[in-house]
Amino acid sequence: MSILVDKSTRIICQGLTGSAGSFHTDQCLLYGSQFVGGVTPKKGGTTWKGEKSGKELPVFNTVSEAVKATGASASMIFVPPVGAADAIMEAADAGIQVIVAITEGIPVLDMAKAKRFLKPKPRTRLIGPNCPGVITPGACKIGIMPGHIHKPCGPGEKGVGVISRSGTLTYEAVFQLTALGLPQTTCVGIGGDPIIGTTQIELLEMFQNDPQTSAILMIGEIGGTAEEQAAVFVSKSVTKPVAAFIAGQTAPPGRRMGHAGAIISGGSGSAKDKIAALERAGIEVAPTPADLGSAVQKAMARKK
Amino acid sequence: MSILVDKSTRIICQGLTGSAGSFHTDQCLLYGSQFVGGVTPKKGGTTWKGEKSGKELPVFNTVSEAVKATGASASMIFVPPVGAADAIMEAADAGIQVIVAITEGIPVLDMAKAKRFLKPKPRTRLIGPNCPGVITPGACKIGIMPGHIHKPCGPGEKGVGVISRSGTLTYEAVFQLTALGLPQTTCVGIGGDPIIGTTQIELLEMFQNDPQTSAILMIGEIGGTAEEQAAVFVSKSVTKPVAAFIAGQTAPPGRRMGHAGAIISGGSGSAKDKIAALERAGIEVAPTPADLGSAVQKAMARKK
Amino acid sequence: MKVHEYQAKELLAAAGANVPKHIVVKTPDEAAAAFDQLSNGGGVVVKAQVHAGGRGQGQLIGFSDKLGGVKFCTSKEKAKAVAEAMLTHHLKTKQTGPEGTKIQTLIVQADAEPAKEFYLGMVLDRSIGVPVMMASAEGGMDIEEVAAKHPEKILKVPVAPETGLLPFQARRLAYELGFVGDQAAKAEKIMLALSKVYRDKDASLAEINPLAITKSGDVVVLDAKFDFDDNALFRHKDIAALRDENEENPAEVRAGKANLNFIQLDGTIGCLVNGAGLAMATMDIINYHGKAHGVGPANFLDVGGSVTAEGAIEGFRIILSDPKVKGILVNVFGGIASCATIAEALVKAGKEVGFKVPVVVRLEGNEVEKARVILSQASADLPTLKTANDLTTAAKMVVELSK
Amino acid sequence: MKVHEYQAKELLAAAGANVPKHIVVKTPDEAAAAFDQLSNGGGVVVKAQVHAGGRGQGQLIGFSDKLGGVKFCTSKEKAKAVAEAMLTHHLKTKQTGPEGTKIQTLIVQADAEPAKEFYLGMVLDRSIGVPVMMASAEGGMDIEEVAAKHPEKILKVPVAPETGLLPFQARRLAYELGFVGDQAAKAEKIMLALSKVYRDKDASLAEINPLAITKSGDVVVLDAKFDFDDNALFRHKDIAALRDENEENPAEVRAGKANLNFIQLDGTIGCLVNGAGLAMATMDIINYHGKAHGVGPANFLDVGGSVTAEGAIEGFRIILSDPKVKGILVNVFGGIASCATIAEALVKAGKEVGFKVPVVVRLEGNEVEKARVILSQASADLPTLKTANDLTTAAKMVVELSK
Repeated sequence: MSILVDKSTRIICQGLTGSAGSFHTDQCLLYGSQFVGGVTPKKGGTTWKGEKSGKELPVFNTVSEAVKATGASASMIFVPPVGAADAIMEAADAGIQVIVAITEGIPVLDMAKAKRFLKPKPRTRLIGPNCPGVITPGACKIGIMPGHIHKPCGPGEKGVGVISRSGTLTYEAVFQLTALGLPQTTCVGIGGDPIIGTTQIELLEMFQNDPQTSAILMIGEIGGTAEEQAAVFVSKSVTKPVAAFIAGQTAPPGRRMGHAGAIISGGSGSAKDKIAALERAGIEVAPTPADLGSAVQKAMARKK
Repeated sequence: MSILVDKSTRIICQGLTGSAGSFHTDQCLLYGSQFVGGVTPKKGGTTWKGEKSGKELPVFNTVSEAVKATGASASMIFVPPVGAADAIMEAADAGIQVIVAITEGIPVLDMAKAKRFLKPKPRTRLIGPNCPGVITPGACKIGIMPGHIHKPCGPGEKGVGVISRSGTLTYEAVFQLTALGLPQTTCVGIGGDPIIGTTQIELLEMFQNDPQTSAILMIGEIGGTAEEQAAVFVSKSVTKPVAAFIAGQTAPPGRRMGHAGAIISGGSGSAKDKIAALERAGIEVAPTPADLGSAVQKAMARKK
Repeated sequence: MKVHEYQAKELLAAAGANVPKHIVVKTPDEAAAAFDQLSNGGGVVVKAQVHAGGRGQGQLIGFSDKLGGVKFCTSKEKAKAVAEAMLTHHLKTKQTGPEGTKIQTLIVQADAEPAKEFYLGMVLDRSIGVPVMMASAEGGMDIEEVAAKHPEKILKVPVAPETGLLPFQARRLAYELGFVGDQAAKAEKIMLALSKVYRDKDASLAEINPLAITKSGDVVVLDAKFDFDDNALFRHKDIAALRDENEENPAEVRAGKANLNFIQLDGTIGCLVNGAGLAMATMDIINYHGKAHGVGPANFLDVGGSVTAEGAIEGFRIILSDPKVKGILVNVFGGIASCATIAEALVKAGKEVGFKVPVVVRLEGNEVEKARVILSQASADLPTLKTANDLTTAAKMVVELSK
Repeated sequence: MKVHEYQAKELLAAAGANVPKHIVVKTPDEAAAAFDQLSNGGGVVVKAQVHAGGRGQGQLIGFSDKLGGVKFCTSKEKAKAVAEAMLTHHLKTKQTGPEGTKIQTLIVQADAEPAKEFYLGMVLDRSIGVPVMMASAEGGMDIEEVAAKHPEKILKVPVAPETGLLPFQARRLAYELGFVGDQAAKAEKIMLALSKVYRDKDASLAEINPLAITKSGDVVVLDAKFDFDDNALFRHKDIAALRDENEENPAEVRAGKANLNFIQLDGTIGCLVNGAGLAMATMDIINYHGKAHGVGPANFLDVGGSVTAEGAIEGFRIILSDPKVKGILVNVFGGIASCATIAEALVKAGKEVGFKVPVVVRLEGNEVEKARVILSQASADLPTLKTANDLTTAAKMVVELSK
């Protein structure tokens, strides 16, 4: 088992023919993901070929056409910022159920509108934007993470679920888990933007309900109060071992945006507050980014 | 029993100090409705006095203040068109549950937005706009209809529920019912605008579920397909006798708005189509506006 | 409120749509000068600017040749002659009635001969409470027939009133219509412009028909029609300024100024009623009892829920200015307003205007007894005034008196 | 991207807000002339236009009298003298650091002495995913203290991004703040203007503090601050043109031009990392191992997920331009990008820029073995370059080498 995506997930790439979309779709195909098509307006009817995988995919003008022709249920979005929120809404409108938005730099108000567009569509789940994507090791990779650092669960083996706001820091975490022999069920980069589709709490719930996941690693950052809310959720609803890390303990508090940023969060959102909240919830907090894997081991040992 | 409003309904008037708001609130008070306050920005803190009723009501600047101070759950809106949709949203936001919008001439796109604003608030019900209002004879009048033409149900007596898109034509209908000795449970003017809050079907369902209502009179007009949809609902879900009238049988079809008006409705919406749909659903259709009361009698006789 | 083709196109162009160049002209000489500017070695199209549709298939009344309101001209002389003809003859189309309509303004438009025609429209869908954009690859004159016979060929997309048509919705429509490549992008831009004008200016109807791919491969708005929400004109002074009263029925313009809702019809019985629903129902009952005698309503007139003496007087004047009218039915249900007040207004109106045809009055509601006394007292002064106690009697009486 | 007070006020005025008259001046003579235009028999306020807050409580460095960045002047001579002082001395406030900031622009503002001060702000509320308008009757300098100690005194209203603040929301806020009568209507107009600029121009922060009732009873924007979403500047050329690079850290401006995300800090260890989260975490681990020795990070630098040779070279140049830097930690996790490519870029950078301080490199991920070979081969040319196999070792090593 795993969450969100698995071997049977049929995927398209929006922005397939752009350089990043093309490169990463090729990489995902090499990893074994089941990409079935791509979308680039004006290029519908052409065929895309992966440089390294050699695989060919049909290109469509719209997601709607692509879904009809391929039966895709997931999409990886590499559309540039100016059109990315529109691409997310297009995917949702066409019935895509897992939308993974890699694009960085989407205007915040565009995302505010896109997120409200998704609200009446509870069966659609957005991951990101500004995220590395989602991977179920050995089964399905939708994103830009290096696949080879991940360790799939063997038959009947349990694994760690990873939730992260950061990109390369997630790779660091997965690398450490793999080095310690801990396989991963699914790793989800939820994105570092102020507005993201799927939050920590939703993923904690999915991992809690996934029988294959035996522990959860959650990597947070300063800003917002998502980690504080997640900590409350963990103490109430998660019985599995949880480890965490908060990046930005030394980030300068002076880089704030006037009064309003501080007022809206009621002065919370600092690394110190977040770590205190996590520890209150019984979560094992890694002291440095070199201790991400060992924190998971400690959390598992504590729950035994 | 009755629907929507009764003796215990606590009502405010938005636009109380304007000439129409003031006159009709006074009339409603004379009828016995329980008005408890009014709203006019800038006039908060003053006291309004009804010219004929002599009753005094506190005036507030916002609906929110009025609700807090008076516990009102219904509002009658006489705000001029430019601010009427905003007033409807304000009422809904402040927790008002029955909003009766009398105002005529609200821009259609304002109403489209207001209706979407109400959508996530299922406990809020809008009647109108551009309607005479709602009356439960002998108990509560919120609107501009002449109260004296209505006949309340006696103790244990059943009555007719009236649903109408028209104003004075409703009075005609009620007048005929009363002349024939048929009391009314509740009469609802749903409004003649392209976008209205509560539709025929919702009210048919309420009357069907109201034990005191023994028959329903529905007065429609040409335009839209609401009557056709209501007819389908009646044939499926209404067991009580239903009579109807469609105004506009001789209205010129040439007064259409280009092609698009015809295309959107697929050519339907004519009086002929509506009457045919109503008759197919077993509804007694009055041939002329002089036969509204007798049509109800016929419908009741048929169901016996 | 309707506007002319050229006004609609200028609004669309300002919102980013690709529109063929045109020059608005009022004289044959201006048309000739415009030919020089726009013909570009080829021809121009001269188009009559009237609100009525069906211009291309119409005919200039009394003009010797077959000529409607749209004509392609390959020479300056021809453009001038066509302009001359249009500006001096009424144009009859299937929407004008037999008397036709006067043409006061033309446009001279750069040639943009269509290779393929599409339909685009935007209107409120009452059943869902939001506007929809409609599009069809079968554009042109026969779009209503397409809608009736092949509704599957009309694509419909609901549009959120807060945001307007979204880019992906326009893209999807463009490809579903069969546009490809850069032409799809151009069509999208036109769709977004249509939605923008509809939303920013409170249109109640917006149509581009045809949206055309030209023989040279461009995508253009070849004809456009807008109708604006009268209730929203208060916040669009620019749109209100586009009103052309020449295109409206003079009686209806006059009624509008008195806040009366009036529509001219073909019958012989004038109606004066309070409330739109009751006014339509009154027309219906006249027709019900009159049709066997060839008698029907001469107008729709809603004087509003609370009739005033001034409104009633102006209403009578407008009704009586129609020489077809042989009788009048007054049907007023006194709600909050007293029937006595209305009776007094009626008597005053009769004295001021003079009732030369039979006027049957049916009043009901508040203080109706008092009203009947007032009317009976005035009967000597107003010999053609009759009263009836119920609607059926009133309708039969006015039919009988005027057949 | 931040803008000056006068720019923020001009945006608000264009959106319908009531703003005191001001004139932008760059010289003492211009200030004197502005006094004549705006003093109206009373005085004017001279205000330094710098992005840093706390101007009123600040002090001009080296100036003899107590004078900050805001001064009420009752004579032309005084206005000129104050302008002269401000334009020739750096201003230190609690937001500038001890070196202060240069003042290049002033406004001379008509007097609008406040009788009561309110706070208005608009910012994204991440927890609900939409902007909120915040308002308090306790405006002025101490608003953050109010927020911390009396959060109930800050009113918050969620704002739909599609429509902006709705009129009834503004009305309700105004009355809840205690405005009455016409002053409430004026406050509403300012709130709607604030929301309009926020939404139309993609602000990330918008503040009016104070919103003031003046002694003469007017309601005005007395000071305003805007920060705009850098990611949306591509569609707001007008806003992008308001950028004042003089107000920004030169190293950060330079980094921005190379698409590097750089923030200057106080420590002595430069960091070059790929990815923002890993960059923050790298700062954290330096601090973790260094703080006992008084050693901390000198900067935040994210060179992006896929490092290029050019980006790395410019990154080193920027880090080394800070004389405080005594050592550098390079921490790169090769994801899709090969570590070998990164190693080559590092060597090239070292040769071009010259590594005069210890540079500890920790690479991990794709093709890391090949990368290690490249680095060891270059060790002769780059004597200060050290490698470490894990993050803890790397952090300890760079702290040790530079303490």
